[in-house]
Amino acid sequence: MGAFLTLGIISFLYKDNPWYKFCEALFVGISAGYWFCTVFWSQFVAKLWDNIYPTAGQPRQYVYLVGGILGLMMLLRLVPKIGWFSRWPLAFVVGGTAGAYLIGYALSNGMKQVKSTILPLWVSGNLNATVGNIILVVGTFCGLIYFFFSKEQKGTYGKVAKLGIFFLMITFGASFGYTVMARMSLLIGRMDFLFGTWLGLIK
Amino acid sequence: MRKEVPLIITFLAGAFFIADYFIPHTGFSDLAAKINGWAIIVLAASYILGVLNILRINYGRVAKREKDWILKLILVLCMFFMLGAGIFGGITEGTLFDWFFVNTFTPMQATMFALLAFYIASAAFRAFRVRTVQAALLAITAVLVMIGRVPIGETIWKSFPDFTEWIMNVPQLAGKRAILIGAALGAIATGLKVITGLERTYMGQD
Amino acid sequence: MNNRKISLVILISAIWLTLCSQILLAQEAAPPTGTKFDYHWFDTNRLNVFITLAIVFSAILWFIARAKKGKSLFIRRIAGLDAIEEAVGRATEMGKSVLYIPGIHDMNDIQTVASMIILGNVAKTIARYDIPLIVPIRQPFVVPVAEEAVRQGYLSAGRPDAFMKDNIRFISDEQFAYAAAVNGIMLRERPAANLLLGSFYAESLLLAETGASTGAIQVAGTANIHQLPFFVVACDYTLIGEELFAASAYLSREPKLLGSLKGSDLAKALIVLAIIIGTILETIGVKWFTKLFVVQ
Amino acid sequence: MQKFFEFINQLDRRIIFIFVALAIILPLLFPLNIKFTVTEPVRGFYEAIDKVPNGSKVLFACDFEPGSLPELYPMTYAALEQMLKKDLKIIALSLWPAGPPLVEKALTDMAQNEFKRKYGVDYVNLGFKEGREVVMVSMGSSIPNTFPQDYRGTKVSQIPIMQGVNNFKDVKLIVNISAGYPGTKEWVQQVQARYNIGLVSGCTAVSAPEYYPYYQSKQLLGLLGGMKGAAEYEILVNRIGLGRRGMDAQSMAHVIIFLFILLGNLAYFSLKKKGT
Repeated sequence: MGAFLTLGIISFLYKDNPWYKFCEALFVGISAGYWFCTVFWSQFVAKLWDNIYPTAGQPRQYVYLVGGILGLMMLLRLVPKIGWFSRWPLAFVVGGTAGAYLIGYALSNGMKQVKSTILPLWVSGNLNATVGNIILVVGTFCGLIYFFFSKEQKGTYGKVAKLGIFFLMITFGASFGYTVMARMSLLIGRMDFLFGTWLGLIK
Repeated sequence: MRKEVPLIITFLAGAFFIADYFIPHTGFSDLAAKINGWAIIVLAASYILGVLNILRINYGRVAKREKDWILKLILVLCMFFMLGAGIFGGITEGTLFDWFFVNTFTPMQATMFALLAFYIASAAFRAFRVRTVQAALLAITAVLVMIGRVPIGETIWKSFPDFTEWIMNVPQLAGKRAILIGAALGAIATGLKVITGLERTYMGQD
Repeated sequence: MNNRKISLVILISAIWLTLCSQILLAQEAAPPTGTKFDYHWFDTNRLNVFITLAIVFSAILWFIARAKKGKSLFIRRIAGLDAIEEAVGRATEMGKSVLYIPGIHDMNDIQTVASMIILGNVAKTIARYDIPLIVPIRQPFVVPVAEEAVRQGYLSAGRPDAFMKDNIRFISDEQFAYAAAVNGIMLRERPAANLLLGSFYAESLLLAETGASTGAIQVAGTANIHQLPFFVVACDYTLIGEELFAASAYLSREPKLLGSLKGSDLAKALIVLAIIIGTILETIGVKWFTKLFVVQ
Repeated sequence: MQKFFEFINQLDRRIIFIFVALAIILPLLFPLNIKFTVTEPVRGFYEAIDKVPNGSKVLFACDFEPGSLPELYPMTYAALEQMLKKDLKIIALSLWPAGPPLVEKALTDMAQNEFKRKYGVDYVNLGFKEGREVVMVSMGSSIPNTFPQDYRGTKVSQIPIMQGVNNFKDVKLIVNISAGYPGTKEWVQQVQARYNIGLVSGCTAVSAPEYYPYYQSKQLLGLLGGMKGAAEYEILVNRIGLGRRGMDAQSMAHVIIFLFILLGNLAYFSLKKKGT
């Protein structure tokens, strides 16, 4: 069965075909059902039911009913006339997200990166580190210049922005090359399954 | 009620989670955890909408006998089968639900993931033409890092792996930092616009 | 603000505050035994983050206020964003559909929020022509948001009748099942333009390569740095990080939104300045400035 | 030549797919054994196990699940080979729920079938225990209380190898194979730092940079990162496993991609010169 489905998906490389279409339908259907059940038990039941009807000895936490009511409002979408109620839970999730992510980005993407970019441009007795630091600071500087939206990229300023793009291209090239290895490992694992475990051709 | 309430909720929820970061008060953190729980419940409730959406879209196609309607029928039947198995039989190890997961889901998932190896090759072939300086930089760094990471790179030049490490740690990192810092500002601005209600295209206004 | 609005604000704030204070009071009365209960209302270790955010916020809000007053603001052209309009235009000429993939994360990722905002703008453009806008979605919660965004777009273009609910499709929560199904849509419904904007992971290349093989014009954008290389390689235009977030302001051309772009530019200038000053101080051996950016 | 370049320029991507598949399958079937040097962390891993006196007991913590098998199984097998050659007594366990059956398979393949060792006397699989770091700490006070039964349901008090094993003091080394959390980081923080016991780790390529500082501070005596680490280790153990075979396939696949990029560019430039 594993091999049948594996080959069905691989056949997509040749072209779209009924075998792949069948596998796709199976995959989508099964996974949709799978995730619904998983979420039902591990999130809905665990967060709502278990807090309101907890195991003996634990206090009931009715605060979670608010979540339940918001969830119910979501379902009101199905009734056209009062469907607009569902915007309340939408607003709640989107607003909360905006707040939490804003902080997350400010910290890990913003301040931590700025801090690690502030480097001494001269490390005595270590040419390697000196050159490395200079390239890092200049590269980050030029890259940031590229992201300015308020100014046309012309003249000297344009040249700096251009250098910024060059750094971005190096970044993309390097991460592309770096990922090739991990992706190939996965394919090697799959091929080892087909030719070793299944066909027994690899000793 | 239709317009204002959602905006107020957005503002309050957003401001609350920003404040959460700065307030170490244990009572407040507990409250934040509970409010997070609400969000999880709301997200879980939306799965019901998701299943109904799948049904609505596929029902139409099956009923009208559109192209590939049999496949859509298989899709819906598979979904119902898993729903039944999972809700009535439970989802723990050893159940029918778990067996189907391990035997159909896992190999297909692994294979889809492995297809990437082929696509990465064809994408590289098509895109890495040295048309401009930018394209050249992209292609050359990709090739250097790619070769430097495997044993054959070491056979070609002894310090190849070290050089690859250097590329990753210096010029690669520089570009990456610029993107990260820029994205941080973009995310902060978007978040702020959403919280203050300046940006509300995503929410109907009628 | 009229009286009704004001009373609403007061009402909701009251509910909110009562709720908060009730729970807090209950806990203060009886802190759980054996755990340390922190009574501080501000974490002073995080003062630097607070000040930084305050500066960035005021920069953005100040420019927005300026924009509202009608000061004209210059924003340079962003090729990737012009390309979105171009892609939609081409699909219209060919009379084919546009596929909009909003990433695979839930609404609790701000990239998805940004993507929904762009979707609204794209819908507005598309509504003027009679071509379908297909939106396959991986997370069920995104479905209603996408519906609202697209409906709103069609409404502002004066074509609410053209809105097709069935084109906003929930697929499956499973990452690769989603990718398999979207690949199927690309090959069977042959959209002329694929817009991949949002938070993407390993499936990015599966989607972009299949899209490229169908000959569709592709514009992609994400802030997930690991996936950007694949978009750069396989798509016609790529929005890099911040450009994705800038999209809504750029596409809508609304002055107050453009103001926020200016604001974040000012913040960026301050960051660049901080890096320059910091580097100079660090080089001559002064360390305190760097410590301002340490996050606890 | 012109025709060839035109062909390359409009190459069907399915031809590339075939070449990539061949570049992976052929080296798997017919290994080339391309040479490469063994790096310091890998040598450290080997030497740490080598220094343990023959016949002593070691803890084999296998914290992984099916998803990371291509990377982690080769090093699991190679580590078993080295330990069994030295006649070390292996106490295996897992803090990941999906781990025990995978550990059981590796133990059966190596200890039982290849080295003909006896279950319960020379090796044991204690199975999985929920609780992550808590389990680690609790093992510090008593291993038999934390794992009262083995994976097959036998009481630990009736298993010969477990006699005299009470806590971390009674094992000579911890060998951890780690796919993430809980894993090497937690073993270092909860166990190595508190009980000062030798620890080596094999992990996925993604997490190797995160654990490298522990190797530098000697909290880890050795570190294997991903398939490459496994391949280097296999050289030391003198074993040809998926690590080394995989490395050949890896090299070949990378070279094939490189050749295609090169051909693509040659075609592009020669056609551009001719102005077509």
